Amino acid sequence: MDKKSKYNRFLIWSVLSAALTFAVAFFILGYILLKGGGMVSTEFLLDSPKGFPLGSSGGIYPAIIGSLAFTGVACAVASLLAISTAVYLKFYCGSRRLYSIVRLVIESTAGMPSIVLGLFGYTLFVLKMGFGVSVLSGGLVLGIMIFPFIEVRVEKRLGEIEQDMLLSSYALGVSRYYTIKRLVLRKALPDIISAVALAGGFAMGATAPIIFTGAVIYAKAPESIMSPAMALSYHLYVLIGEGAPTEYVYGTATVLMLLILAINGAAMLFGKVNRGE
Amino acid sequence: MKRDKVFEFIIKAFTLVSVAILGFIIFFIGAESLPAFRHSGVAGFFTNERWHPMGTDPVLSILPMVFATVYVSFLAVVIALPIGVGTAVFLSCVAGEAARRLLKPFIDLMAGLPSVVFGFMGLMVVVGYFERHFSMSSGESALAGGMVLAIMILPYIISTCDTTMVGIMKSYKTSSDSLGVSKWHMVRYLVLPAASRSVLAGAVLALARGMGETMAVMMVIGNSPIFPRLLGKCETIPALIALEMGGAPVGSLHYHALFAAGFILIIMRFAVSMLVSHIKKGADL
Amino acid sequence: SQQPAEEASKDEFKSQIFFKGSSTLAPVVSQIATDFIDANETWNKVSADFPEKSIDLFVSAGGSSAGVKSVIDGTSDFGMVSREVKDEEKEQIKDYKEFRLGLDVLTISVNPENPILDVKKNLTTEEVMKIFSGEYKYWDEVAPGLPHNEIVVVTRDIGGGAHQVFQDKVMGDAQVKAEAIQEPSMGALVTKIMENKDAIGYASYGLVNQNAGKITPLEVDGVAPVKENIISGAYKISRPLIVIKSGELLPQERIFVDLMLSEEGMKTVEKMGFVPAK
Amino acid sequence: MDRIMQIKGMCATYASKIVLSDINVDIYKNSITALIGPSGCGKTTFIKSLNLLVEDEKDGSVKGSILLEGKDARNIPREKLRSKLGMVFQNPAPFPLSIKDNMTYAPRYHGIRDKERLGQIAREKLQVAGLYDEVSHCLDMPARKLSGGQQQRLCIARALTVEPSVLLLDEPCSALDIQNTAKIEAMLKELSRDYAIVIVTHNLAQARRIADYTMFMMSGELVEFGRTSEVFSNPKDERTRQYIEGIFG
Amino acid sequence: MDRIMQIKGMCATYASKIVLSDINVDIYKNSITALIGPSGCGKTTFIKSLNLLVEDEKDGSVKGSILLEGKDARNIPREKLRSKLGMVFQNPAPFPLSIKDNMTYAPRYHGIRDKERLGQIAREKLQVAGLYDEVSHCLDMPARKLSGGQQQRLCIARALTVEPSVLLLDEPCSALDIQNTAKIEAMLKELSRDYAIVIVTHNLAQARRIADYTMFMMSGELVEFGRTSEVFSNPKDERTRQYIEGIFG
Ligand SMILES: Nc1ncnc2c1ncn2[C@@H]1O[C@H](COP(=O)(O)OP(=O)(O)OP(=O)(O)O)[C@@H](O)[C@H]1O
Ligand SMILES: Nc1ncnc2c1ncn2[C@@H]1O[C@H](COP(=O)(O)OP(=O)(O)OP(=O)(O)O)[C@@H](O)[C@H]1O
Ligand SMILES: [Mg+2]
Ligand SMILES: [Mg+2]
Repeated sequence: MDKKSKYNRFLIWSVLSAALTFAVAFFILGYILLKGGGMVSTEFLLDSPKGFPLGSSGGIYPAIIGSLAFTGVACAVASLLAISTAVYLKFYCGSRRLYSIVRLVIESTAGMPSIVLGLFGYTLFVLKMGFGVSVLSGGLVLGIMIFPFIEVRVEKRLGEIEQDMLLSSYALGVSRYYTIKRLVLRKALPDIISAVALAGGFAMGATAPIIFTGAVIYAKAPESIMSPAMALSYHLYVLIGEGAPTEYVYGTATVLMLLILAINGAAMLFGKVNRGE
Repeated sequence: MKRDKVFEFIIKAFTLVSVAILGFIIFFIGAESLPAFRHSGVAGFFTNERWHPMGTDPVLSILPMVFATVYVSFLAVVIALPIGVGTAVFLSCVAGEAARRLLKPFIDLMAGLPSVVFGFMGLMVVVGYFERHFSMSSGESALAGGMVLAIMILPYIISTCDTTMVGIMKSYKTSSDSLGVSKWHMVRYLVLPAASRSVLAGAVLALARGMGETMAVMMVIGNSPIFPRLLGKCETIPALIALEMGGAPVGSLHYHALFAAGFILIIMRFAVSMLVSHIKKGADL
Repeated sequence: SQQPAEEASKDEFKSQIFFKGSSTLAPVVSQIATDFIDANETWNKVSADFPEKSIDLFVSAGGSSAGVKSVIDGTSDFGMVSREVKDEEKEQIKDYKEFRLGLDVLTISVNPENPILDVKKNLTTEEVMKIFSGEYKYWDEVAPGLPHNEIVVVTRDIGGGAHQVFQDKVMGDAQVKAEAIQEPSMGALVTKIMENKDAIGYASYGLVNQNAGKITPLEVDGVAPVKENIISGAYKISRPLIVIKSGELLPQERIFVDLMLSEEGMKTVEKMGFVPAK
Repeated sequence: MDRIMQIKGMCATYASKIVLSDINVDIYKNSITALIGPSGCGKTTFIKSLNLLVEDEKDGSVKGSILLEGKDARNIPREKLRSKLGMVFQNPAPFPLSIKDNMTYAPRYHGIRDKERLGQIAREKLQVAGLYDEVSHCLDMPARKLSGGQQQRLCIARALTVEPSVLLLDEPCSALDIQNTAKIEAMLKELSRDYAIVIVTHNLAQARRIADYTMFMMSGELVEFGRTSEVFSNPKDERTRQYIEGIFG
Repeated sequence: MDRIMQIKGMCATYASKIVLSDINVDIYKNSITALIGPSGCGKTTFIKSLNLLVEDEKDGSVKGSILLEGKDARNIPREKLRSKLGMVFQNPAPFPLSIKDNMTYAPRYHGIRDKERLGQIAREKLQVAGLYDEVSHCLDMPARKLSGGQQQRLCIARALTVEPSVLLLDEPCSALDIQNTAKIEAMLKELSRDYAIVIVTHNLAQARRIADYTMFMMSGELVEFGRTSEVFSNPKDERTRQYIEGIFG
């Protein structure tokens, strides 16, 4: 049929795109997993880096804990601020001027080279606020880095909430807070959580912002957020720079990948449970 | 009710804090770049000379890097946008619920991979391929940067578009079906136009990310401060900053000049989003 | 100073020592530190005067200048620098102290498959300068008989410590050509040379040793970059590896610095491929 | 009879588009006011302006004075204003919650926590709206699964849960069958003993049946307002006459 | 008169919930069939079953035989089936596109590329639905900004663009004022010369005015089907009588 063939190119386009995307994704993931999957053992996961140069034997336990700590701080801070900002802009901000100013500030800082963010964090958190080189400082910088990322997504999602539903709720004389709590969040929460999880992965993979503010080449697993820590991403960077055995490079990358996968998986599960209830 | 006021106060306070921090970043970078601007004037950054921030007679022109930043990130968006939107269409309109649920996590996973890994693989695969097959003396090039960056921003484009497209499918599939048109007609004339905002938002987000991406790009473009050509080397502003920041003595002109480069990047990003919001207004639905 | 650890030192034992700076030196220091921690675990095992507190030695990179800056700002206890510390920098540091761990040498290295190795193992400083400045564009201009391939010049970031050394000792007033590839780390630079037959770059002596066989250094002005020549100072293109500090050392810091300067520490320096100070 | 609302010089605009211009009208206690007029004339906007809901919409703004029980609506906290003015929308939009949660949504906000009490309110209001028998066995079903008319009735019941003193209804019976319409009409008549009711309707017969007052609007203007019997039997404005005669024409 | 559709033993279920059971009825060419019945009895489901839309919904399924022009509906490609059976939903849902794009959406699918021609179709069908004059100056406005009644008329106009041979209308006039209702009724009368029309309505007067046949449903069963005059004047089933008398009761 003529009609069918007319749209064949769309079918071809979308299938080819998807094929390409997933081919690339599987290639990268598969490549890393193939080369690094064999490394993943309890010893590798639970031991400290050893060997010569450092990291060419032993494990990456402190880096795993460090990465989780950095990411945890970053997500906690960024999601709190970003969700608040998005909610404020969508539901409370009355003035168009204010709105465009805030948007402007957010847009200008989104995609800031992370190295510059790192220097900024060094000045503000490490020096001025006296947090020192620590998980806290590094986490805060990562938080700033993912803030626009979360904010933009959450705001977009909130914008997709049906206007009619909001108006119906307001018309019942309930406050915005109540509407947000009972209707808006209920609808948007799964997507908000997945945005935060995605951002968490992004933060976990970032290197430049923490070089100046929190990451060190070697440390034990951090016991407080005031001490510096190793991080998987930075460890990876160091390993590559030092020319460590490739299986350790890929092994570290594999663990990083699995962690990110786990975070996203947990977010999805949470979203599903939340939607289902 | 009291709780409302408290809630409003809290989120207002958080918004203020966020804006204050972000504003402070801009201020910080602005302040740190001031000595450099004072040294050679804003125009001094855009002359057709070489970047040479040290020595007795420093020249701070970053015109080639400005072009390279735009060039590489646009290249990436141009490569990634059709593929990303196509994949989003596939996920939301072609793949069933089960397939979607299976495939989507890979997209998220890709978004989370550290840029070092992309850079490393870009170096091994893309750059290596160019050297072997295009008889280029060295494979580092704007195209390699664009391709690596395209892969990195792909997940962002896909996930922004996908959410919206799924929503449209859910709301209008029945109405569309009842008009007796095929799914592909719906994709072409309903899903894509109605999602155009999201596509645009995705592209902007991706472009923003692209212009700021440091590590991966730096590893594959060769970092030569010359005007970009598709198969030639070039150097983006983030790469410039990342490369030289470690070696620039604090407080030196070089140091301030790097901040000035960062400031110019902010202005560029700002210009792009202004441009886009302008387009968006024009295409308003 | 803002460093919380330092504040604590007044009344309490400071169990943390923080190093920051040159990414060339960082692996060396962190290697020594790791060995030290593994051997002792807690300070009281180092010396009976110390309390039973775990040894926390942190090493973080970021560049030589960042190392100097952190010492000026007081955000680290020691700075690691892989170039000479400038006078204006020294002025900003109260009670400046420095400890020389060793020397790094920049070798002019090429890919082992490069035919130049059969034709011409030695380059003059002038030739090196011409290659890097772009005056020689193709290999056959360097020596007849070489292929007409473009010379791929690989450098570290212009402005970084390594490049400054190269600039001073080789280039003089000439500039490296704009088309050169700038690599963010020595590792990347060496990798590039290992992968590209037409590449030439100034690889760190340490990394050349670590990758022996995969990358080959040339002689410069007839002097080969080997240990004797480096120690004697015959091979010119070198830079120092320094640890700096502001103010008096705490006893525990003194112990660690002594360890770095000891024979054992020097062995590590050498093992990492650098030339030890002693 | 007493005026519960007085509207003077009310204008409503969306961005630069003027949708209502200079409306002057009073709403009386214990009576039903029908609002009729051609599609697109601004009826929905009118009732959305009364509780200032238009101002919550994008680019929407309301000008002029609106007095509720003698007080300027702008000086009453929005939430109070809106729980005094119950509203039912033209297209029923149940919340994406269960039927029961739709019904207890507002009462919970107003501080009722007791499960018993909440259940009782839900039951009672659903009965008033004639829905209880149909849904009593599936109160936990998502409300979006109800049929169009059931959704409509649910929204009416929901609006009653805030115990308003004025009820604003936008074509509440359009999706209802004849029996439910009759029920709702009876209910409105009943409620009008205590409340003021404004009802938008396209069904002129319905307006005649139940309304005490009728206002006729056209392209954003109030053309005529008066006792229903007079407006229908003896319209003052030519446009009103033509519109009403449209029934038979 | 000729039958265009024959429905035999049709059942419709959502998951385990039986919404329609054993419906047997014929739809005649060149005539209007009114579908009446209490809210929630399955009217919407009935017309959604005719073009098998129920099967595209979650957990929905249709059993029994449906013949369109003698052919089993299941053997007709879905797209063809649906462009033969034009449908307008109870709650108007214009696409999030401009008014014009809503109107040209389906024609484009059927291969019309010419701008002129597309514009002409849009104009023509909007005129039929009585919307053209109101929107002619803003055809590029998002359709979502129209008033409720305008959206309804837009959806009717949109359904006409596929040139169906059967029109299924779910309460098409519920959001329309009297004049537009009259226009639509006239239009339906006009269309019924060429098409078969099924119209769900709560307005029994409307059914009497325009329908040739009337079917009365209750809790998912077809209670009565016959010529409108007969069903209204002389219902065979007691339940029908009671329902119809509801008008006056
Ligand atoms: N998707 C669904 N899932 C479960 N039940 C449904 C679904 N859609 C409709 N129903 C139920 O099927 C019954 C018939 O619904 P239908 O929409 O056909 O009624 P209707 O006759 O059109 O009513 P109204 O006149 O109120 O629109 C109702 O009880 C409704 O709750
Ligand atoms: N958000 C909006 N933005 C722009 N125009 C709007 C908006 N809402 C309504 N309008 C316009 O205002 C006019 C009045 O709309 P309103 O919904 O009040 O009409 P109505 O009298 O309720 O009509 P109906 O009987 O068809 O529901 C219409 O022309 C409509 O297109
Ligand atoms: Mg309306
Ligand atoms: Mg229905």
